[in-house]
Amino acid sequence: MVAKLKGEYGSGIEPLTYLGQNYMVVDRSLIPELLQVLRNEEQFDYCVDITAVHYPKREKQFDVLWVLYSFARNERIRVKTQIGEGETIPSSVPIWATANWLEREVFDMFGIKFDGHPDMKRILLPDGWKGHPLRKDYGILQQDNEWVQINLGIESGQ
Amino acid sequence: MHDLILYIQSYLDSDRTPGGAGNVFWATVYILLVFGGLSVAVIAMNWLERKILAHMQVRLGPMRVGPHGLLQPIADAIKLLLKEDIIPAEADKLVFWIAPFIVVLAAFTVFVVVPFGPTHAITDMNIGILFMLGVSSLSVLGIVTAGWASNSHYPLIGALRSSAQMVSYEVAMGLAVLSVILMTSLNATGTGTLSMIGIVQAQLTQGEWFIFKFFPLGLIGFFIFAIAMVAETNRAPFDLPEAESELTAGFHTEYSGFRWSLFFLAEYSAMIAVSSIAVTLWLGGWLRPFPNWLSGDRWDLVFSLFPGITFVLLALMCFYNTARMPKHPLFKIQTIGLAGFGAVLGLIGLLLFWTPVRVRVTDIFWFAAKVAGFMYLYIWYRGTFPRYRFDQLMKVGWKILLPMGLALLILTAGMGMRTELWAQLQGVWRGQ
Amino acid sequence: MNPPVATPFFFYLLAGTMIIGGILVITRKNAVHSAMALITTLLAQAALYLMLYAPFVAGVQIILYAGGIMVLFLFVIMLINLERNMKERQFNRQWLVGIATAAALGGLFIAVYTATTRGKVLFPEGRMSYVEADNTQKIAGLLFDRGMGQYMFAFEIASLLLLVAIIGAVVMAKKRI
Amino acid sequence: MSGYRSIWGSRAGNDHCNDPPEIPRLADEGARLRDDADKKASPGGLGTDGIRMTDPNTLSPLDLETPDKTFLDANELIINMGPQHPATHGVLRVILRLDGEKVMGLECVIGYLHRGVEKIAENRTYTMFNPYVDRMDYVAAVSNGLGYCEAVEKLLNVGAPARAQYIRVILTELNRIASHQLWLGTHALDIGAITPLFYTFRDREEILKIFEKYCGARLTTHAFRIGGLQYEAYEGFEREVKNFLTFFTPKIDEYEELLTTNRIWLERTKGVGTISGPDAIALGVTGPVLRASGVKWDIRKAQPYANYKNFEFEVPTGQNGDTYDRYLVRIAEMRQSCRIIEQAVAGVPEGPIMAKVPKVMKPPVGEIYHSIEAPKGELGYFIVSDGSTQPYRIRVRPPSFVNLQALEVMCRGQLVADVIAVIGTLDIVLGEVDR
Repeated sequence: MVAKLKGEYGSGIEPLTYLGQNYMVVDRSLIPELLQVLRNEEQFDYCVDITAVHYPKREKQFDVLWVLYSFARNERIRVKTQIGEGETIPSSVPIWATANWLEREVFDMFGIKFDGHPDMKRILLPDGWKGHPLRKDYGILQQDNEWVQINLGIESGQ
Repeated sequence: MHDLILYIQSYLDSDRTPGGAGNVFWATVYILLVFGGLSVAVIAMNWLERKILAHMQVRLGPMRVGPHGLLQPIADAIKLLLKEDIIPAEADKLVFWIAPFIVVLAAFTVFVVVPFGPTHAITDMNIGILFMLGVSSLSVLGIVTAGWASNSHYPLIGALRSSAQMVSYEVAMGLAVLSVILMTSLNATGTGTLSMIGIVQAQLTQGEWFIFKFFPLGLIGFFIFAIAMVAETNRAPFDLPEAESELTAGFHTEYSGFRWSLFFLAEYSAMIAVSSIAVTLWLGGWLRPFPNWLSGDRWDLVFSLFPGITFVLLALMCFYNTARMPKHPLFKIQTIGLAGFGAVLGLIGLLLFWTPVRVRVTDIFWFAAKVAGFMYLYIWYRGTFPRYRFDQLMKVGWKILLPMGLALLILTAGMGMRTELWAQLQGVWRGQ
Repeated sequence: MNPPVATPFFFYLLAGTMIIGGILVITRKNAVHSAMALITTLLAQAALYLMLYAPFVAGVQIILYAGGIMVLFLFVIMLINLERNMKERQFNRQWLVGIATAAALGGLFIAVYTATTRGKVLFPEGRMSYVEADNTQKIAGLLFDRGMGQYMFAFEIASLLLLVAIIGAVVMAKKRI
Repeated sequence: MSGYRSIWGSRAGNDHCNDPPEIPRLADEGARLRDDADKKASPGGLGTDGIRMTDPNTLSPLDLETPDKTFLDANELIINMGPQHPATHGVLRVILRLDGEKVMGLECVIGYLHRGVEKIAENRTYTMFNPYVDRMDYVAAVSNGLGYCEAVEKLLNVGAPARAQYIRVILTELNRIASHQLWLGTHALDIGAITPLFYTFRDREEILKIFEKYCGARLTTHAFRIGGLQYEAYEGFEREVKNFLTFFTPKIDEYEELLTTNRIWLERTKGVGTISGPDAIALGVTGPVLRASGVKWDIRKAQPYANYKNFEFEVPTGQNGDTYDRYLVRIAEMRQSCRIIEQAVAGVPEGPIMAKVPKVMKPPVGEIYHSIEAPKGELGYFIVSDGSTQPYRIRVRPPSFVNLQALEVMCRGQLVADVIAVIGTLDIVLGEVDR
């Protein structure tokens, strides 16, 4: 499968294996098409998880990951791409309905916007919150004190 | 003094109810007795429900306040009275204030006609059963207005549910009641009665409780009523108006303290009221069980000993549990309390063996025992059944109970007139 | 032995309750308050029936009007738009006509009473000696008895009318059956 | 029902759901899901097991007919359920859009219990983070711990010794039973049956006693360590587990007696909250909810972890994907867990309980995704290591969070009472949803 995809998309895809787990690093531009192909042709019909990792020192700061599973092949695969600060990425809600909340959580935690998502807003943090906590530059004790003061009426949440 | 005793005696041996005799003083005494007894019954019911339900659910229930939690209902009552009485700011204050009183008034007023014995009723109305059904149906007004006046989502949904539910089940209930009224007319004169005392006396003269009449028609009628009455009192599995998992507490979500306790009081007295209707209509009211099989003076005597025996047994149970109490100084007061309670019960039991008391109390005892059976059923339902969904509840009411009730009414009428119908049929056949 | 309950005191009390209740029904802006007043009126009316030694009619009045119909009234009132009613003008200009009609009707009643009692007293003296105990049976007799039942047909026609109304309501509420 | 809004709209002025929130529409999704379902008429299966698909045309909850508009349903009622509500199992807030009592749409508002577990992980060493995972799905803390420990072990490339594996399986399966018991009790309570709650809690107590005796804690156990176990099984552990099995197996029948054939229970659960297999897969639903929809997929079988491949057990599935099937599947899973425990207790080998792991763990640079079959579904840990003592990023794939997403699809067109039943049947733990 990987070879076929590699043949099709060329240098945009870099298939890798670590500790027996397959994943591929994919160019940002190939993402929408590749996910569609994986879903429809390679039977990866179950989107396990969508998440992101923040590397503040890199030029393209974020890794966005899709963990996919195929019931038919009993196989997992991870698709990984890199995007920069402020860049958006096409939403996969039309491909997997489950992506809805998962993408919202990525947005909430990292501030990565997904184009075409039906309801791109925060999910775990309150709507008016400032900052995206899972970024590396967001301190562990940091809070949106302004929000806390306005909404909870206390000086600080600490 | 002697005159006074004679005066009292004349009422104790009277063959009429105080209302029937038109004696305002004795009617007042009876009203106080009935309502006092009712309040005690509700308190006892509160404790019993918690205890019985607890034992069904492998727990102990109230154990702290008094021996075996006997004083728990009193503690609760005090707590409720002392609690802050909150009226929501956006509520319709007048209606919010009135609603619980409507419910309590309706629930208590029905007891005017409940016959605890041939003369032990406040009054015997000519339209007794109609009065009971009518007045108990007024309590839904209180529930609806309570839900509306709270001006909140959950109470309103609860109120809408309860009004739809009670109106629906009243129909089936009424049909079941009608079949009994048809049965009362099976006598020489051919006229039935709506009077509660009259209905029991009809069962006495016909020598048969109406639950066994025209088997299985009486039984079916009883079952329709038994289902409808649970729905009518908003109890599990029909407790949708106050379904705590959906509507937090339904129509009384916004009520607290004293007003809430009024709803509580009304619910339990309504349960007792509808149970007394069922007992009166189908289970022979105050009549003792097995009147035909175990008949005769000797058996009458044996059965009249039951009240005393029951109380003595309860007292013995108390003493047994007193003996099982932990022998620790901390439990001293509790042990003494339980023993004292047992002693009181035992004394009451002994008093009930005394002939003048025994004769006058037997009726009340059997009536109360039958009602208590229903109360146990209520608790049992609650411990066993999940809750119906609203559309299913309506389906049961309109699509199952109502057609059954109609068929039952027609069949009962047919059975009652079977000789006439048969004669007419024969006439038609011969005429041809 | 049996002291009469139907004393003038009770009559005036109930009649007063009814009139006050009736006035409240049409003057309250809040429809739920109106409904509560109407319930009071209906209950007072049931009590008046009791005073007339017609307990069956009184019972039916409670069970049907106060217990059944008013519950449905309240049910509907809760669903309609109360806010608009509160803002709307409550009376239109026909109130003059209404008062005139009411006055004329009242005058007619008084005229008939005084004419029939020849100006002596408004109320008949003494009371009728109906037996309370068989009131229900009497009504049943009037309706269904083979010999003296006169109102069977009218009764059945009324029930047919209700049936038609029920079917009409179902058809109107539910387009597809 | 018109007029609801008018009453609420102005008179309930300070109610916080005064402004109708925007409720996301799944309509276009629905059309797509149905297309998929049609396309996948005969989907591939897992070898011989296969996926038993339900007929998507009859069971998809997404193709609801729109009711005829009458003068009564001009307006809809927006009602707010939670975060303080007796039946939302914690601090879940659900905003319901009702037509009468019929649910036209709903939106979940979550995050009231958000504690930033993933952020905490980045500031703790691998060992220090271990107790935190117990606080996510606090009902199934042992399963959480198993998933985390195995993920880190994989990253370190060490394996727990055989004895540790067996004890882990025993404790995890006990925990699965405990979790299902808690679910059953609360679910039944939501539907109005109050008694099962006390029965299940009585029996869950026995499991908690074993946990307590083993590691000193009852709820958040922190039972496992990276590389194996810290504590040797206590004296009489195997005997007590066996005793528990003989005690517990008849109790399952007791639960079933109360509910399985109860008419009201059947009416309340059959055909309620139905979700078809394809819909469930598309929505990423896992665990008993997925299996009840006819998809025979259990990670313990599909991609065995720990030593589950040593044990014989079946994967129970349902057919209709309704609340009743989910109930049956979970009941059957309790029996299967008993089976696994029975085999495991019989075969616990002697030997060490801890593998050789360094005191200061520094996994090589790399990333790993490891998932286990938690009582609620697929619980996954995605760990990125940068070679230091602290994980660079830990992502937890929470089953409750993803399953909760299916709530809207399952509830649309049902009644308010069914929403309660469906929230119960999804078996969510808010600690895990919000993390």
